[in-house]
Amino acid sequence: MKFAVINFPGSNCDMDLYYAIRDGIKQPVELVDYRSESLAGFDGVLIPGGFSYGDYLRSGAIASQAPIVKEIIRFANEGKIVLGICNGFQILTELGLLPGALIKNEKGRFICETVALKVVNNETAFTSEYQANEVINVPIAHGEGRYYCDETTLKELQANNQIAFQYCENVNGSVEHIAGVMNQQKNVLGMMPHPERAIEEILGSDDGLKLFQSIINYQVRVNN
Amino acid sequence: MTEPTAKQIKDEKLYQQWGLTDWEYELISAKILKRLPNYTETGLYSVMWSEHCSYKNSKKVLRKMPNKSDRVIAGPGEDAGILDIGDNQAVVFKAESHNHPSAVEPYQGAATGVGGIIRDIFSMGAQPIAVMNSLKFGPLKDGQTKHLVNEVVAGIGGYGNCIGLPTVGGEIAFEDCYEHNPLVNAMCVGLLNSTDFKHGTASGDKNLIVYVGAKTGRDGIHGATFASDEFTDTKNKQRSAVQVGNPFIEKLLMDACVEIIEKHSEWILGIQDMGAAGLVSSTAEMASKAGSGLILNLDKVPQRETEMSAYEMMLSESQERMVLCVKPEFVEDVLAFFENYELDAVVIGQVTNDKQYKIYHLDQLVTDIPVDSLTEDVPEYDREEVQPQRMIDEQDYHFAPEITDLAATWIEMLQRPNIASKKHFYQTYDSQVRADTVVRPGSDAGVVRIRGTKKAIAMTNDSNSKYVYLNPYVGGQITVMEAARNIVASGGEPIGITDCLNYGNPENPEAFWELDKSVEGIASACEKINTPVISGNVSLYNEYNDVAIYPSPMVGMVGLISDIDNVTTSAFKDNGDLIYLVGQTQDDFNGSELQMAQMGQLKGNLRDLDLDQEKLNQDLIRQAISQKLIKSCHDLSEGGLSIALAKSAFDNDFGFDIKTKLTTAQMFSETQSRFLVSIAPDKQADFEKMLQTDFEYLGTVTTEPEYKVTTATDSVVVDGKIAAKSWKEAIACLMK
Amino acid sequence: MKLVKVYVTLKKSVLDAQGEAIKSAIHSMGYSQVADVHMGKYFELNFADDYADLEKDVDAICDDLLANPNIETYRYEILEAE
Amino acid sequence: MKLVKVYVTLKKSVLDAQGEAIKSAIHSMGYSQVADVHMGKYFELNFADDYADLEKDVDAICDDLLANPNIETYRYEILEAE
Ligand SMILES: Nc1ncnc2c1ncn2[C@@H]1O[C@H](COP(=O)(O)OP(=O)(O)O)[C@@H](O)[C@H]1O
Ligand SMILES: [Mg+2]
Repeated sequence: MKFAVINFPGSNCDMDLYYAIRDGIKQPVELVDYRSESLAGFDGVLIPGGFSYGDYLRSGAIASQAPIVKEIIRFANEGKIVLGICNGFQILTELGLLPGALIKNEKGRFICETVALKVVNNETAFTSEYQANEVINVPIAHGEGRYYCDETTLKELQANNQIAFQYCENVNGSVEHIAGVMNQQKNVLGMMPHPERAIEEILGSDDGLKLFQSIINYQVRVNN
Repeated sequence: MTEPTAKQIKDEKLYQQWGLTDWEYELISAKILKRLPNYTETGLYSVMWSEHCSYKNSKKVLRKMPNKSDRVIAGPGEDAGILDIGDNQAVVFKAESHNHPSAVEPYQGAATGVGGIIRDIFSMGAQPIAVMNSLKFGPLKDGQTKHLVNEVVAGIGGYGNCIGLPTVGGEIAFEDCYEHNPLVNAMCVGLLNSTDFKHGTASGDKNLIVYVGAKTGRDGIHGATFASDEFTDTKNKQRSAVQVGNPFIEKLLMDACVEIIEKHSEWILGIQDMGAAGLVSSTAEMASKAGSGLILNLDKVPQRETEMSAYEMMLSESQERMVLCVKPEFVEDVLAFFENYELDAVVIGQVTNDKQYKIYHLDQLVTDIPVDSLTEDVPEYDREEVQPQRMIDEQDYHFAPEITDLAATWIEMLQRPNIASKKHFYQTYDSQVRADTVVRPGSDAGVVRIRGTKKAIAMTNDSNSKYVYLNPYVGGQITVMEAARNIVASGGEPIGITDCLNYGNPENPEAFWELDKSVEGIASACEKINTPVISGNVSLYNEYNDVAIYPSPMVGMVGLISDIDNVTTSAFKDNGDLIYLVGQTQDDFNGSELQMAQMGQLKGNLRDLDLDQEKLNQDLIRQAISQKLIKSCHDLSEGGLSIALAKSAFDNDFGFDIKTKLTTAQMFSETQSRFLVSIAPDKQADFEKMLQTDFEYLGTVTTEPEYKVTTATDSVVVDGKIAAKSWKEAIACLMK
Repeated sequence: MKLVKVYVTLKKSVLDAQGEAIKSAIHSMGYSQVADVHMGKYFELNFADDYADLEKDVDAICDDLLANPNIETYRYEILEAE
Repeated sequence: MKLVKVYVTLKKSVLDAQGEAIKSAIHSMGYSQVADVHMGKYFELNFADDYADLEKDVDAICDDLLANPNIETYRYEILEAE
């Protein structure tokens, strides 16, 4: 399965994600420039964390105007796998590919910490390797990670099982402890925690590895 | 504004306002130029001859520091120093102070301090891999100090998080003397994947000078002389000197510079960042080092503001700018390369072979002076020094603490801001970006692995100015050794240091004595453990209304971990493990945190540090770690054994049950050269056999968070949950 | 030249955590009569004078970039730049 | 009730990193006639009606809290709140 890691100016977790794919799950992966106009040949698109355009204006806002996004939207609409992590999640909400928005953390400060997450829905392309309600340890590092959506949207998310991960302890004040959500078709996932930083014991946790393995296994099932 | 004429500058002594003395001005006009310097030229001299750029007061002292070892590839004199770490790889590091800018505008001052030190690393062609910082403030009492702390911490995080470098360590201390003169020191470590590097030089007639990065505005004009200027109430109003950082642009600049040097080394002859005194400092140094001259055309400089004068452009400290020296045949490639990164890049000048520094502005020649006169001809001062009277008066004083309730004192000490957990601050720094951080803030040294190898780099920032205040020489030694113990406790071999020397006014003989003696102390310790000083920075005139800060040298040490399996942390690992204190304990209470707690002031002398004993203990710990005998290791520092024990227990909610020969008071003694270790029970015989030094078996790690301690004089049980809560929440509580 | 001033504010339904924090800071400064604080963004855009359909473009720039319609609203005024 | 609208902007000489980034985004969206973009902050404060020395206090709040005098300037208008 061939992955594209999108590189926006200022993205700074692009290489972390690249290594997670190359060394963690040993799949082909390429960095794709934000000016590129094609995602032909890729099976999955990964939007990395970091500070695209310095997080100026609003996190993810300026990136959502880059040339590559037309392709990302097409890709998502074709039902292919799109994963946005941290700033990638913010970009996906700015693009409208995911509902809601990410606003400043409740306490107003940036938080870097490894937190416990609950796998809410383990029957998706991103989570099938986890047990239902499994608790995993994954680092967060964000200043604007508080998930917000209105009541109606929340009801829809719940009714349609679109919530993938919740914080065990609500670190940033997110609605319903939401740490990661999917679109209706569940081929697009955005999450604030960084699974790509949790793929080796030596870095503190390898609980993120199963997320990437789930994607591979899903693709295998689709192809068969 | 019309610029004053050369004659007006002389007659009205305008140069004095820029920090040049009569004697220096005379030297420039009579001996060097043999004519009166014009407005622009006088400005260039005043900034290049400031302490900040020239080290005219401190050079003589700095020469005392060792800067050679088998590993040194580049030492002081470049943007940063370089040490060989084998396999054709090298580690590059430097620290820099941003004290005065941070006092005036804390967020931007701290942020641009981080940005500046990162540029020093990538201008060597190295990929920055981690940053650290050392901060000192007044006590967390009033709103103003809390605001200052919040803003400085936010500025450091704001820049480091955005550019995407992990902050893996640092320190924050609080003492009265820093209330109006906080210290903000930042360090950056980089990795060079080849032992060739780019010097910051501009050589070869007709080669081109290329400007890259952010546009030039009127930021921080005269920032360099300002940084070397004493602080008083009135100068607090000097607000034009504020520089604003743009970490987004620096991220692009960093990636571009690392890539161009790695992939297109042949295009570039030299590269340097524009730091203090911006364009003039960078270009003059590049030309002078190469023995060349330079012509610059300021009309080509990308400008953010209109109608800037030559003086303003040359001295502007706008951030995120670099200077390159490029061969003409590659200049189109270079410009296109940066354009692809959406960075401004333009040719602004040319190298010559006449050793003159010539600047054109609006088609006029506004400067024509020997380039070496800006960098080489700066006078060096030999300052008067005398031992501070307080040292003589207090020579025989020994602080004797009284502890009536060990448990209460223990909790009280855990809550002291200098000892309490700093997580409230460092959790706002991304410590894991780049996915290489093996040990995050919270243990002894930060550890970053080198991907694709078994190696890792350990790094730490240390200073304990209380000791340096009581005895600069011994305090200087302790500063180095404390850093070394942090590296050793983490499983590393200390290989070199950088420093920030933060002191008061060098024209005050007592302050100069402090500088001189503490540098001698640093030098002797570095020699002992073979850690050359490969880079550093001096910040003098740290005073407020004539009261100086404690002499505050900060040491940034880097260690090599040759096998990542040797990485060791301070946290206890398993129930039943055996706890040992390595090293001898004496009644060392002068300068201790306990003295501050009980007496409210520092007093007395320090005992001499036995460097042989110190080195032996460090070597034994390293040996024990490499033989896999040790499960946790922590160096003893502020608060002594009791604090080290508690901190080792907190992480995994353990307790301990120990019995010691020490008195209750000695539980808080700060005797140097000591480590607290825990080992698996089956390693006891091997461990004790190899430990050819003083040690004491203390007891065991327990599952219940209860601290059972029997000293020579007391027996207590402390509730570990309360201890942990006190330590973890003290700072957040004070910051409310 | 036209000067366009754009004001972006959070929708009433979205919790304004920054506004709340500023309000309590103002109270702790002793100004207890401040009942409510809201924080938003303010932009000044300069446009060339011979602009065809200024309002349409300003709307598009606000909708697509300056404001996030999920959480924010905007208004603007068009002035002659000095 | 009085409504005070406060506008905080960067001083002219200070680098507006966000404004620059927004400007190039607007250009890349195809609106090349936008000559300049500046970004600032906007606050709405509600004050009780019987306020003694409103202007003095608003000045103090702006100086000490809402604006950073090192790099920013502010202006405000006082309106009757609806
Ligand atoms: N305290 C010190 N110890 C060792 N080297 C020092 C010290 N202070 C300055 N240096 C060295 O002197 C050179 C000039 O330093 P500095 O002016 O701070 O660099 P920059 O030009 O980047 O601001 C550097 O190579 C630096 O490493
Ligand atoms: Mg430099």
